[in-house]
Amino acid sequence: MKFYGHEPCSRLLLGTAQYPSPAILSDAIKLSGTEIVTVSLRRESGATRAGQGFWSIVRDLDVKVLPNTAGCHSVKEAISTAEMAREVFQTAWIKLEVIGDDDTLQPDMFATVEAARILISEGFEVFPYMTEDLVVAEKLLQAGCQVLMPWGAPIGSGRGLNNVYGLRSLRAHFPDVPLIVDAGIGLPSHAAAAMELGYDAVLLNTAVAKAVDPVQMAGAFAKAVAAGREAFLAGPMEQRDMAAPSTPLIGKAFL
Amino acid sequence: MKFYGHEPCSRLLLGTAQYPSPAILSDAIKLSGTEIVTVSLRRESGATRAGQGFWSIVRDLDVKVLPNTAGCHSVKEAISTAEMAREVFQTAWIKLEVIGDDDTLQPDMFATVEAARILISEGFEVFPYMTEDLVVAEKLLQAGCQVLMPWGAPIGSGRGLNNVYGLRSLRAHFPDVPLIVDAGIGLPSHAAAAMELGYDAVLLNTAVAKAVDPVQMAGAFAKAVAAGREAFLAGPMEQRDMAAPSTPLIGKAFL
Amino acid sequence: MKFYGHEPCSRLLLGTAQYPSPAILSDAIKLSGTEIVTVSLRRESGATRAGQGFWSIVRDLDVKVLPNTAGCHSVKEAISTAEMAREVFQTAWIKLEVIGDDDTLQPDMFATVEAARILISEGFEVFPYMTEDLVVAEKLLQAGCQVLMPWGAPIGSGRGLNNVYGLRSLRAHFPDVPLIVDAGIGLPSHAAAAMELGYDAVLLNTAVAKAVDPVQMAGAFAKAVAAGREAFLAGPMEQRDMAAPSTPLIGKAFL
Amino acid sequence: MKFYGHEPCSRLLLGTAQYPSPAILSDAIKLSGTEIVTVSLRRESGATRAGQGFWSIVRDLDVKVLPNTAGCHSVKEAISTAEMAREVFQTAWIKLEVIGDDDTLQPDMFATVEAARILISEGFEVFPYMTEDLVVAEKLLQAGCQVLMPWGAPIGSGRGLNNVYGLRSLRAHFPDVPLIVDAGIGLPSHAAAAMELGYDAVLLNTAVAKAVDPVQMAGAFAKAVAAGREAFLAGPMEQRDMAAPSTPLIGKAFL
Amino acid sequence: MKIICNGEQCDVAADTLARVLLELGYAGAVVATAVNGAFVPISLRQNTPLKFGDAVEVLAPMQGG
Amino acid sequence: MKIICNGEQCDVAADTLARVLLELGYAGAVVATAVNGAFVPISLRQNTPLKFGDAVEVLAPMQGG
Amino acid sequence: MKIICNGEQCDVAADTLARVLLELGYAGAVVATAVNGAFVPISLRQNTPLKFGDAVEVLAPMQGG
Amino acid sequence: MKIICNGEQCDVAADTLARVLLELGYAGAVVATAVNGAFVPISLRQNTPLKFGDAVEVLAPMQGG
Repeated sequence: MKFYGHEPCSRLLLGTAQYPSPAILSDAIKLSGTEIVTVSLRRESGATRAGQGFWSIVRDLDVKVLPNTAGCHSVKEAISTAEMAREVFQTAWIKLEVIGDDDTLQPDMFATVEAARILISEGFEVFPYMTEDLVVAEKLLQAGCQVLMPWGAPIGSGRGLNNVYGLRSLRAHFPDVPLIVDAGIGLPSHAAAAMELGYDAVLLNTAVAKAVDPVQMAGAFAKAVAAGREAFLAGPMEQRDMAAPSTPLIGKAFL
Repeated sequence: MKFYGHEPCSRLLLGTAQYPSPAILSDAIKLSGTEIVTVSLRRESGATRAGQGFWSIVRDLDVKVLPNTAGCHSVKEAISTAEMAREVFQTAWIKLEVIGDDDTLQPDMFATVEAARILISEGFEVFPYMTEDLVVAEKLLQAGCQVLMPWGAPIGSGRGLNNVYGLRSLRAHFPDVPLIVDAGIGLPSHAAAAMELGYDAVLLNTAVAKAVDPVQMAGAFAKAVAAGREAFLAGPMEQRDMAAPSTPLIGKAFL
Repeated sequence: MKFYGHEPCSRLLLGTAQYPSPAILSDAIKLSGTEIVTVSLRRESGATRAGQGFWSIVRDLDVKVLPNTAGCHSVKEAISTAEMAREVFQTAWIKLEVIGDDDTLQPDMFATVEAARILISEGFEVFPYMTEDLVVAEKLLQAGCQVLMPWGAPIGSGRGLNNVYGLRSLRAHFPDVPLIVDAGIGLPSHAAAAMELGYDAVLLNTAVAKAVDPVQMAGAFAKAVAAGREAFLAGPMEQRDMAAPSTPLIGKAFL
Repeated sequence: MKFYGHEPCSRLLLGTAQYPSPAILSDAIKLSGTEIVTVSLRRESGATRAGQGFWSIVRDLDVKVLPNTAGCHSVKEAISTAEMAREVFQTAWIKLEVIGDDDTLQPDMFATVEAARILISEGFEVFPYMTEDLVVAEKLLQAGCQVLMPWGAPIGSGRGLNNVYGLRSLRAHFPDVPLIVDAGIGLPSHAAAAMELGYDAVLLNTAVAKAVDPVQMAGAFAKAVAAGREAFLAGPMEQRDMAAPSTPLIGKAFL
Repeated sequence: MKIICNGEQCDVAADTLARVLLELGYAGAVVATAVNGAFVPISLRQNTPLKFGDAVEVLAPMQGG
Repeated sequence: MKIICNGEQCDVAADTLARVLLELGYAGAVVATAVNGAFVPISLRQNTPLKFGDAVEVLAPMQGG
Repeated sequence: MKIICNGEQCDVAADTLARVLLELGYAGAVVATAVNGAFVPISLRQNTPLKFGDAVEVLAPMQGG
Repeated sequence: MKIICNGEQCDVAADTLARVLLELGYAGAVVATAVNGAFVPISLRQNTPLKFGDAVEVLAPMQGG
C-alpha cells in the first residue's frame, strides 16, 4: 500500500488535536508507531505565537504531516487553506475536508470533488474525506485522487462503522485503491473490524486524545490495527450458523 | 487476574485442535505467546499410540495445559473424564464442559453445576464452560469455582458475541471474578470487543486453527486481545450521537 | 396454536400495570383486541379495598386472565402465590416468574423448573418466564409445561430482542411448542421481528402502558404482531448481498 | 403528509414487478390498501402488445401510478424516459432513478440532482431515489423536489435499513419534508422500523412480489407500516439499560 | 389479640381467620388468604384459628405484567 | 425503407412516424415514441418524417419497482 | 479372555489391568484407564482384575478446544 | 493605517505585507498569509501593498484531526 508513493509501515494515522498536553501528544504518537499525523492551520497571534511551539513539537516527532482543511465549507476556502498549508508544511499532501452539514460534519461531496479537481491540477496530492458513496469515489479517482478516506461515523462520535455494508461495497469496488477509514472510530475493536474488511489503514484522533489515558489507548489502537490487518491477510474462517465441535468426537471414551 | 493462583501474562488461551499439522500448531502457539492451551483425552491405540506423539509436542511447548471434558453429556462422564485427565496431565485444572444440545453445543447448566460441586470436592480447580446466565454464575461460584467461562457464541461458529448485553451484565455483576469468553470468537475484532467489555481473557480454537494461515492469525489474535485489554484500562471516550470537530474551530481563518 | 387447549385469535398478550388510568387501561386492551391479560396479587386493605375496583374493571373487559407470580424469589413464595391466585382468579393458568437477579430481573431457571414441577403436579397450567436456554426449555417441557415464555430482553427495558440467535435456536428446536416472547419488547418492530422468527405470540406491558398515548400504541402493537405472523406464514424472500433490479431490464429502451 | 398536494391514506407504496401472475398482482395491491404503485416503460411489440394488457390491469386497480426511470444511467436517458412516461401515464409524477453502480444499484447523486433540476423546470413532480446523503437532500430540495426517497438497502436485497444512523439524521434535518424509504426492505419489521424513525412512507416491491404468498405478504406490510406510523405518533417509551418491574413491588405479600 | 395482617400489627377480637376478615373490613371482598406463609382456601377459613403473633396475608387482584 | 424499431432492423413502407406505427401494428396502442433518442409526442407523430436508419423506440406501460 | 478395549472386542491372556495394558502394547505409554466406566488410577492397575466382558478404556492426550 | 488582521482591527504604520508582519511580531515565524481571502506566498509578501481595510490572515500550524 502506498500513499502517493510513500509506503508507511504503520497503518494507523493519528490526529494531533485534543490531547491533555503536548507531552502526552508526543508520547501517544511515539508509542503508537504512527508515521503520519494530521495537522491544521489556525490564526497565529504575533504576541503569543502559540503555533510556533506546537510546530516545533510536531517536527521533533519526525513523522510525515498531513495538513487538513478542517472546518472549510466552500471550495474556495478549502483551496486557499490548502495553498497556505503547502507553504507552511512543505508538503503536497492535503486532507481535503469540505463540510456540508454541521451536526454530522458530513462532507459535501459535490464541493469535495470540485476542490479535488482544482487542487490536483495545482499539483496537490489529495486525501479526500468522503462518504461511502461509490459514484463519488469513482469521480474522485477520475479527478486524480490516489487515496480515498471514507468515514466510519461522524467525526468525534466514536460510533465505529455506521454502514458496514457500504464500506464493504466500497472496498469490493476498488480493490487496488488505498482506502483509509477516517473518523468515527471509538474503540480498537472498531479499528480492527475496519482492517478485517480489507481497508488499508485507519485515521482517528478523538478516541485516543479523549481517552482517560491517551498514551495507553494509542498503543491499544496500534495493536488493533495490526491485528485487523494480519487477520485480513491470514484468511479468516467462515462464520457458521450451527456449532461445530473443535475437540474431535472420534475416539471419545464411553464412560 | 489469577486463575487459581496462576497469573499468566497472556490473556489469550488457545485450543490445540484442527490445525493442519503439528508444526503449524506449535508455531501458532509460540507466536501467540499463549501460556495456557486446552487439550482433551481420547482413546489410544496400542498399535499407533498417536496420543503419545501429540503429548510430546505439547510438552515441548512448555505451556500450562487445561484439559477439557469436551463431548461429555452427563455428570458421570464428565467426572470420570476429569479424574483421568488429572492423572495424565498432572494438573488439578479442568475445563468442565457438559453438553446439553448437539446443534448449538450449549452447555447443560444443571449438570455443569452439579459436576462442578463434585469435582471441587475432589480437589479439582474447575473452569466451567457456561451460558451468560447470572444465576448459574452465582451457583458456580457458590460451588467453589474461581473462574467462569461464558460462551460468546456456539463452539466453532465464529459468530462473535451473540449476546453483548448478557455478557456486559455478567461482567457488571461479578467485577472481581476472572471471566473468560470461551467459544464462538471468529475474528480478532470479536476478541478485542470482549476484552473492551472488561473480560479478563479469551479462549478460542477454530478461528486460529481453521484460518488459511493459522500462525499469522494466532499473532493477530494475540495483538487484538492485548489491544482490547489496554483499551479497557485506558478508559475509552464516550460514544456520542452527534459529531464533534476534532480540529479546533477557534482560530479558523476567514478565507 | 393453543395455550392449554385455549386458542385465542389475537397473538398479543398484554399486562395491566402502569397505565395512567383505569379508563386508558380498558381502552388500550379493547383496541388491541387482546384476549389474555396478565394480573397479579397484592395486599388488600380492608379500608380502601383498592383491588376490588381493579378486579371489576378487568372482569368487565371479558378477557382471560393470566395471573403472575411477579416478584417471587423462591419456589415456596411462587407456589403459595400461585395457589392464592388460582382461588381468586378461578383459573389454573399461572405465569410462573421466579426472579434470580434484581438488576436484570433474570429468572432463576433452577427454581423455576422446580416450581413448575410442583405446580403441574397440583394441576396448574404453567406459563414459565424463562431465558432462551435450550436445556431449560427441555426440562420445563418434561415437567409438563405446554407453553414456554422466553424473554426478549429484561422486563421493562424496551430493548427488544437481545439474543436473536438464541431465540431462533429455541424456535428451531421446539417447532411444535407454543412459544411466547415475554418481556423486553419496546417497539412494534421488535414484536413483528419476534413473530417473523416464528414465535407464536408476544407478551408485553411497559411498551404500551408507558407510551405517551397507550391506547394508540396498543393498536400499533396489535397490527405489528399480526403483520409479523402473516409474514412468517407468507414465506419471506431470501435476503441477498447484492442488488437485484425489481423493474425488468429486458425491453429497456435505448435513449 | 402530502406528495405534491396528493394525500394518500395508505403510507405503503408498492411496485408492480415480479409477481407470479397478474391476478396475484391485483390481489396484493388491493389487499394492501396501497393507493400509489410504481410502473415503468418498456419496449412494446406490435405483434404481442404485452404492455397493453398490463396497463389495463393497472388501470382497473384505480390507484395513482408513479412511473419510474429504472435502469437509466444518464441524465439524458432519464429525461427522455420521464417525458415519454408523462405522455403515456398522463401524470407529472416521476420516480427519478439514475443508477451509478450496477452491483448495488446505488443512484448517481450528481446525475440525479442535475436531472431533477431539468425535470422540475419542465413541470415534473419528482420523487428522487437517493442515498441518505444530507447535502444531496438539500440540493434536491433546492432543485424543487417536494419529496425525497432515500434507500434502506440496495434494491431487491431485502436487507432492511443498512444505515439507521444516516436515516435518522436525514429525518432530523428535514422534519417537514415528506420522506419515503425506498428499496431494500425485506420484512415487515424493517418497514415498521422505518416508520418508527419518523419516515412518512415506505416503498417496496420485491419483498412482496417474491414472497411465497405475495398477497398475504402485502397485507402483512400494510399492517406493519400502519403499526410503525402509529407507534411514532403514540410516543414510544424510553429504552433502558436495566430492568424495571412492570408489576408493582409495593403490596407484595410476605410468603 | 395481636396479629400481623399484611405486614402490619393489628389487634383483633376474633380468633378465626373468617371472623378476623369480617372484623378487618373484608366482608364480601374477593381476596385470597395465607397464614404464616401458607395458603388458606376459603373453605378452611372458618376452621382456621388464629393465635397471638400469626402473620395473615390478605391479597386481592392487582395490576400485573 | 430500413429503420431500427425497438432495437431491431425492420423494413417499412411508410415514411412518417404515425404511419410506421400503424404499419407495425401499434394502431390504438397506448405507447410513447422516441426517434433517435428524443421523445416525439403524439401531436408530432404525423409530421415526423422517418429516414433510412432512424432509430425508433415504441414504449408501453410495464411492471416497475 | 474376551474383553472390550476402547470399544472393540479383544481376546487377552492376562487377567489384570496392568498386564492387559502391557499385552495390548501400552508399555510406557502416558495413558489413563477406566474399567466399566470408572476411573482406575495407575496405583490400582496391578490389583485390578479383569473378567470376561469388562469394558476397558485407555485414553491418551489428544487435541482439544 | 487601519487593516484587519486575523479578524481584528489593527492600526499599522507599514504598508506592505512583509513589513506589517514584522510590525505585528511575526518576525521569523512559520506562518502562511492571505490577503482578502487569497493566499500570498512568502515570495510575494515584499511586493504586496496593503491598503486601508484590507483583511490579512496569518496562519500557523495547529492541532488537527
